[in-house]
Amino acid sequence: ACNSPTTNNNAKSGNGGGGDNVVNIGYSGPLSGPAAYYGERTLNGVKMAADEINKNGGFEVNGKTYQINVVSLDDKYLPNETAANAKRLVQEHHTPIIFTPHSGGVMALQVFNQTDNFLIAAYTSEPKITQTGNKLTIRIPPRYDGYIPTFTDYVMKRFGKKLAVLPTATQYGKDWTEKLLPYWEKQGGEVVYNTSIDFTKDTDFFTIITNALKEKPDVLFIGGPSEPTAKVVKQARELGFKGGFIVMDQAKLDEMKRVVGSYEMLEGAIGVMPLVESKEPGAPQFVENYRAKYNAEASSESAYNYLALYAFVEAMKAAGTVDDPAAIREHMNEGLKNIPKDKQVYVVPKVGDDGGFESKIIVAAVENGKVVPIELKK
Amino acid sequence: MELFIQQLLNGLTVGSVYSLVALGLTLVYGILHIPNFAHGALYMMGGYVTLTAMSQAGLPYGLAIVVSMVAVGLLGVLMERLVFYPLRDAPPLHDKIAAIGILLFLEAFAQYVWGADYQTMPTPYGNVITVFGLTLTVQRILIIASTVVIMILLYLFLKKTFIGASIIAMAQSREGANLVGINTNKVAMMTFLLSGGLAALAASLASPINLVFPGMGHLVILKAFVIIILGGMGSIPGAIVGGYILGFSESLGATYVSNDYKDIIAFVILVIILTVKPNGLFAKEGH
Amino acid sequence: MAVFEKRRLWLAVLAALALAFPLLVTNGYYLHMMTISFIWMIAVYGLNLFAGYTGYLSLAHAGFFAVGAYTLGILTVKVGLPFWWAFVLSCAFTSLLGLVIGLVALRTKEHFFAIYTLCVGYIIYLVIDKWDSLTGGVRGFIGIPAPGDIGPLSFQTPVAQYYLVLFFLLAVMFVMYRLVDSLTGRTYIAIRNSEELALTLGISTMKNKLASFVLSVFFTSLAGALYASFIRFLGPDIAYVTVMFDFLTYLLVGGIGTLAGPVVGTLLITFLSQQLQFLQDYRMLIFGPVLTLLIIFYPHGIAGGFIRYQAKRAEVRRLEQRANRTAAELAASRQGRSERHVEEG
Amino acid sequence: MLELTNVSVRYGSFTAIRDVTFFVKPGEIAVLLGANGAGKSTLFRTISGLHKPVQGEIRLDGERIDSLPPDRIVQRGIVQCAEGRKLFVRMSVYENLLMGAYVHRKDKEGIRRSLEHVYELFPILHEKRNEPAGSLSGGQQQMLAIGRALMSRPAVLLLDEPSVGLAPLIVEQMFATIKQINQEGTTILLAEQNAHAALSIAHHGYVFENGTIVASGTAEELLANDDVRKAYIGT
Amino acid sequence: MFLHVERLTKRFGGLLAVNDVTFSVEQGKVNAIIGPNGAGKSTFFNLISGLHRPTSGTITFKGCDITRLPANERAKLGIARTFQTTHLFEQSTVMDNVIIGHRLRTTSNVFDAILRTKRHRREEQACKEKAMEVLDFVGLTDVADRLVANLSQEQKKRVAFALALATDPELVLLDEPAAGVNPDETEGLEELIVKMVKGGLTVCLIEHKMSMIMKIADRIMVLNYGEKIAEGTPEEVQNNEAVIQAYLGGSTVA
Ligand SMILES: Nc1ncnc2c1ncn2[C@@H]1O[C@H](COP(=O)(O)OP(=O)(O)OP(=O)(O)O)[C@@H](O)[C@H]1O
Ligand SMILES: Nc1ncnc2c1ncn2[C@@H]1O[C@H](COP(=O)(O)OP(=O)(O)OP(=O)(O)O)[C@@H](O)[C@H]1O
Ligand SMILES: [Mg+2]
Ligand SMILES: [Mg+2]
Repeated sequence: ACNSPTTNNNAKSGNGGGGDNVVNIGYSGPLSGPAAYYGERTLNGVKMAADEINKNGGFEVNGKTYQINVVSLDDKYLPNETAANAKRLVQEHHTPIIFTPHSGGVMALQVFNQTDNFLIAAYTSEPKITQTGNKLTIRIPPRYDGYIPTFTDYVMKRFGKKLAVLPTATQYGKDWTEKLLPYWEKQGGEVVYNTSIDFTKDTDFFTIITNALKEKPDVLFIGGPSEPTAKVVKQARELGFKGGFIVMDQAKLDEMKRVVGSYEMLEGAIGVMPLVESKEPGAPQFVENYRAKYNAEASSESAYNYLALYAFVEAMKAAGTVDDPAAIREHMNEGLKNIPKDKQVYVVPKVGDDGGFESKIIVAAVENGKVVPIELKK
Repeated sequence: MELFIQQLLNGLTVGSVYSLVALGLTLVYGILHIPNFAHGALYMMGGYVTLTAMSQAGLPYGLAIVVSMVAVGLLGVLMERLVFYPLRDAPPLHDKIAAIGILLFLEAFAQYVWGADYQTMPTPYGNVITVFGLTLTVQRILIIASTVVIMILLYLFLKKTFIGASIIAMAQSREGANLVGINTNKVAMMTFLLSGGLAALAASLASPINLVFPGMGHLVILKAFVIIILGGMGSIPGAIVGGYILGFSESLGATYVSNDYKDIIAFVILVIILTVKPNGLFAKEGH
Repeated sequence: MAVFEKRRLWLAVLAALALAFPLLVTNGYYLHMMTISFIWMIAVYGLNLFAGYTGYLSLAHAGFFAVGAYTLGILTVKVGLPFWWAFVLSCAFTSLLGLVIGLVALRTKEHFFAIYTLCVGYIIYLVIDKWDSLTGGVRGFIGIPAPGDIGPLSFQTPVAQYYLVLFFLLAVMFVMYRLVDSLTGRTYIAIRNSEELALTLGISTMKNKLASFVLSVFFTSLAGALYASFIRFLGPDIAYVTVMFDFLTYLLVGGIGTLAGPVVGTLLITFLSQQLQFLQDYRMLIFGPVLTLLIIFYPHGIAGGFIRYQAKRAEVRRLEQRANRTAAELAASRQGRSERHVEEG
Repeated sequence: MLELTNVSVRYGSFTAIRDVTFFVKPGEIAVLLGANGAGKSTLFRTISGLHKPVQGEIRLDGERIDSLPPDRIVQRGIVQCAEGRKLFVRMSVYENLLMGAYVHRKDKEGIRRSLEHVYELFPILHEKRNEPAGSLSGGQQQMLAIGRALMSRPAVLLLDEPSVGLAPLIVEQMFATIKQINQEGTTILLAEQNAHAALSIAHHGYVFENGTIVASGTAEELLANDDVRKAYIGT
Repeated sequence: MFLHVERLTKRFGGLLAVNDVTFSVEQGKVNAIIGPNGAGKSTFFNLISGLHRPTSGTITFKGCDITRLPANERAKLGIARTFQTTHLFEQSTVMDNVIIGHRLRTTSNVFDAILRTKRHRREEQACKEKAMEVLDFVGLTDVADRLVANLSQEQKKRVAFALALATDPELVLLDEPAAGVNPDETEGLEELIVKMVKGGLTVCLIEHKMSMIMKIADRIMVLNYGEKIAEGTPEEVQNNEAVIQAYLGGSTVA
């Protein structure tokens, strides 16, 4: 494995960008098949940041101006395809950084990313990926355990102590559940029903919700992609559920509203602050730009990856290199700090000891048909 | 008891959707011996066309369904003409792979045209009805009722009309059908028309309770295959009964055994049935 | 005989090319693609033995592939067995599973068998997906070691792994070659062609089908174990029908029931699918139709088409000879109606 | 009535029928004799539109039919009772017969009459009318196939080796039936190996070898021809 | 007793395809079975060869009760058959077809095949020799490498014979071997059958071609509606009133 590809190489392999110097940024995610919607959203964030940077004349490292070229490859969510894609990105495009939005792919890459020398920008909340001691991995999404006390206290106070657990049947949903339940019980709550919903296999959620509701819960813990999660809310209401919802951070209240029709139905749901309602410095502009560019509502998947690319670019500046992943990794904290104010869709002060972004968390709940911010506990 | 009946109703709803999908699949299988793996894609297209007809052309739900059934039916016909007709003498494996090619294409096509996102299909029948502690929405009643109506119509069509009989005849000997003056090409096209129409109907009925997205066909297709095997390949009553068996086994299995393992239950039932009756429940004797 | 010699020559050239590949191509990406293709090929040979030669389409092979892979993972990581022990045991275990499933599944025929095995495959997938404590469930299985050293041989580098996989591929090809061209292979083909006839000829079809099935599962599990040690991360997806469809595609495009089919098909399709990457989100828009067209216009696959083309040429030559002879005969018989000879070359 | 001019048919590169010309007069029984593989079935399939000739014309009452699809040819009145029977094996005997009347499906009364007629010819079919066709014995299936062909009230009936696998008694009856059908006004083209029986009811005969006609004539002429006797009748 | 069936019955649903038939096959003879279509002749063969299980009755072969034995075991004991509709491995060459016919007399397995053991080589050789021998016997040596699908009807019949012979049988069941074969070639088949019997085989023959039956059959059993209605020498059967009524009709034998 040869490292230090020269800038000449970079320029040669770049197939976009008008400038003389090009940095290729790799991306491998599901762009076809059932998970494509997710892959596209993550990719859109990266691309949007790249386009903005290029439009502003690129960025300067050691006196040279660089343009960014995002090279994206489809991996159909399959780890072996991610590995093949990464090999290709590194060999043919000399990408110092590869974004990938699923833990399977990340783990397949971690087998060789230190020998092949590239940085994994992992959009996955799986804690293990940074616990294994891989030095060239950055975990982008925030840790969700920060949400748990606030969520718990809010719904417990407002609705009661009986919780039925119905999150998505993914690793993410399971991790969430594992973190939430001990805390819920410690606070004197009771878990009356616990299962998961597989949105890739279930046609109808009536069966599951009927079973959950027969235990008379006060609160449902739900989550997954926003739209099917919203369907769960709707069907729960149809079946007569009057209580509140803890909404796992993957689902967004605003997107759910679009499915169920109004915030009324979501009354008593607590989740992350929707990007469109967010008051963070970069958020409104981002939402607007995103809508203009993709004709769709921005989501946190896009926003975090957008933010991450800015952070990487700033880290390259700070490290004075565009092709030494280790140096870039070392300067991530500086990079995060240097993100222009108007690009801070979220505020991420630093990379934590576990190799993940430590975001400032904002929580919101639906009260009387309106989204209101909720004070974070602790 | 109330729970049991509620779950029966839930099973009936899902079972109806499964049956409709399986019917189209079993028709094509029974008549043209094509295991159409692209049937799930037809289902998906059905969802999108109805949605588009409602949102873009402003058609009412019912009319949009009809448009969708015709459009997807024609898509099925196109598939038959362009792909399966040239493959009519090839071994069955070829149909499978060709169908997978179509499936990949249609999913990519939907993603290209409508985007990869989840979309919601509104329905005028969203009202909730509660009787004796049982909850149903009008949409669910609609699903169950229209499935029953469609099944009866299909049965009458196949059993009581000459055109229907010609479909069955062709299922048994394509050349024989030719020799008695049946235009086998027309019958093949009609079969795909029906099959596509049924898929579109199923999708249009089911979408308001779920969502429309490029991968939605995956929700039903594997189960539909299980169903038609369960019922005996090509058997119409088999597809109907199989659909409901699967619907009930899911809802009752999730209630009384384990929600996480309910899919396994359904598949294990199938494996057991096939182990005991290697040709399915409604298999016909003969050699 | 000349044809045979020529084929040997070709095989030698190809083998030499495969051996020299890592020296000729230093691009790690190509090496990676080649290695993973070889792994697929081994699995596809397994499928080919049963679907192509014995005539039963098993759709559970992605499941067996996954069982092989996961068993290796579990035995190395959770049980802590030395790599090669685990390797052998995982193949043995999967084959045993194949034996049990085969005993029941082989009572069904044709499409029923296909869908029966589809369901078995799906059950395997669901079990892997749901049995968190053993398989890691949706989270996946991590920490699988690279193949352990054998004496002075170490398999830590990609090049070494390439040769390891190549070794197994060649071994599988050799076995297939020996098998197909033997009484046992002929027996399988006879079962494919007509089970009833085979039965009345005194062949125990069940025993033979079972042997073929288990061997085919063995090949596939071997591929699975190699996959696990090469990618070193496993997710339930490798048991899913999409992987099964990939296997089938490789086999059919290459040519089912041919010895070269798995190699040709796998190379062609992985190459094609990689080449279409530039289309990104929409590559299936092209790949799907290309696949369908290949099936329509090359129904016997690339290798099968080639064999048929040769056979047809031979047949045409024979027919021409026959026609000439018949003409001569007719002339002769008109002259004197001598005895009729029906002779063929 | 049925007229073939210079018809050639190929399977791939192999020419199964070469330059065949003949004519069947209305109301007559014409018989095609020929060894296995001579091309009789191929010719029949071509007339029925299941194969397209590469050359030549086929006319019915002066109108060209060689480019019509098989179902249209049946509508024109040429019906074949094919080799291998091609029955609908899982449909009952009755349903099979009904399907035979597919082209007259509007004419309920006509169907009833044809049905009666067929049952009269083959009483066993009436007995087994509710059995699936696939469970009949070989000979019964052959009768059903002929019955089904008759149901469409053909103008020209093509019979491809109807006596294959039939008991002598049935063969005898079969030929009597064919003669009777013919006398009721149906033109018949018959392919047979059983040359003696066939010629004894036929008006004209054609001898087929390797895809071409090598001899033809009236039934009497052919019966008297030594070569024909030797090859197709036995001593 | 060579092959003996005792009160054999086979029921398909409500239909008695074979009804209470007791019959013995004489060794070294041509035993013919005739009867109208649907009389149950093929079903009778299916029972003997093991493709169908009898509803009741017993079948003994060389003294052993084989009633419950699967088809492949019966083949090993020496019962071979041909099918009414010629049933061959169409897509293989004649040689490959016939080689498989001798497979039941070999024991080599997968491992022998892979390792090319001595046993495998010996048996492969034996199969080839056997194949050549039977092809020579039926007169097909010159088409050994042709695909079966490309053969003429009569040649296919001969391949079916060869296939049956390759199993080293003692009893050969032939189901309408001459159907669809012209008179000239039928004679050839007759000669072949006679040759088989001369070689020590026992033949059981179903045929509708009475000329052939009368010429070569030593004994005839007549079935009608599943029941045995007559049995005897050709002369006896030919003049049997019941047989004429049910089967032969008024025609002199053609
Ligand atoms: N589908 C086919 N493909 C290639 N060759 C064929 C096909 N069908 C028939 N043939 C060949 O065409 C020739 C004529 O066959 P055909 O079936 O017409 O003969 P036939 O006179 O009806 O014989 P038989 O008495 O056996 O029915 C034969 O040599 C046969 O092998
Ligand atoms: N698998 C089966 N299922 C149901 N009925 C059957 C089956 N096989 C045969 N039969 C019936 O059994 C009877 C005897 O059939 P079989 O085939 O033995 O007659 P056959 O004497 O061989 O007649 P042919 O000379 O016409 O071949 C027939 O009435 C037939 O319909
Ligand atoms: Mg013919
Ligand atoms: Mg018979």
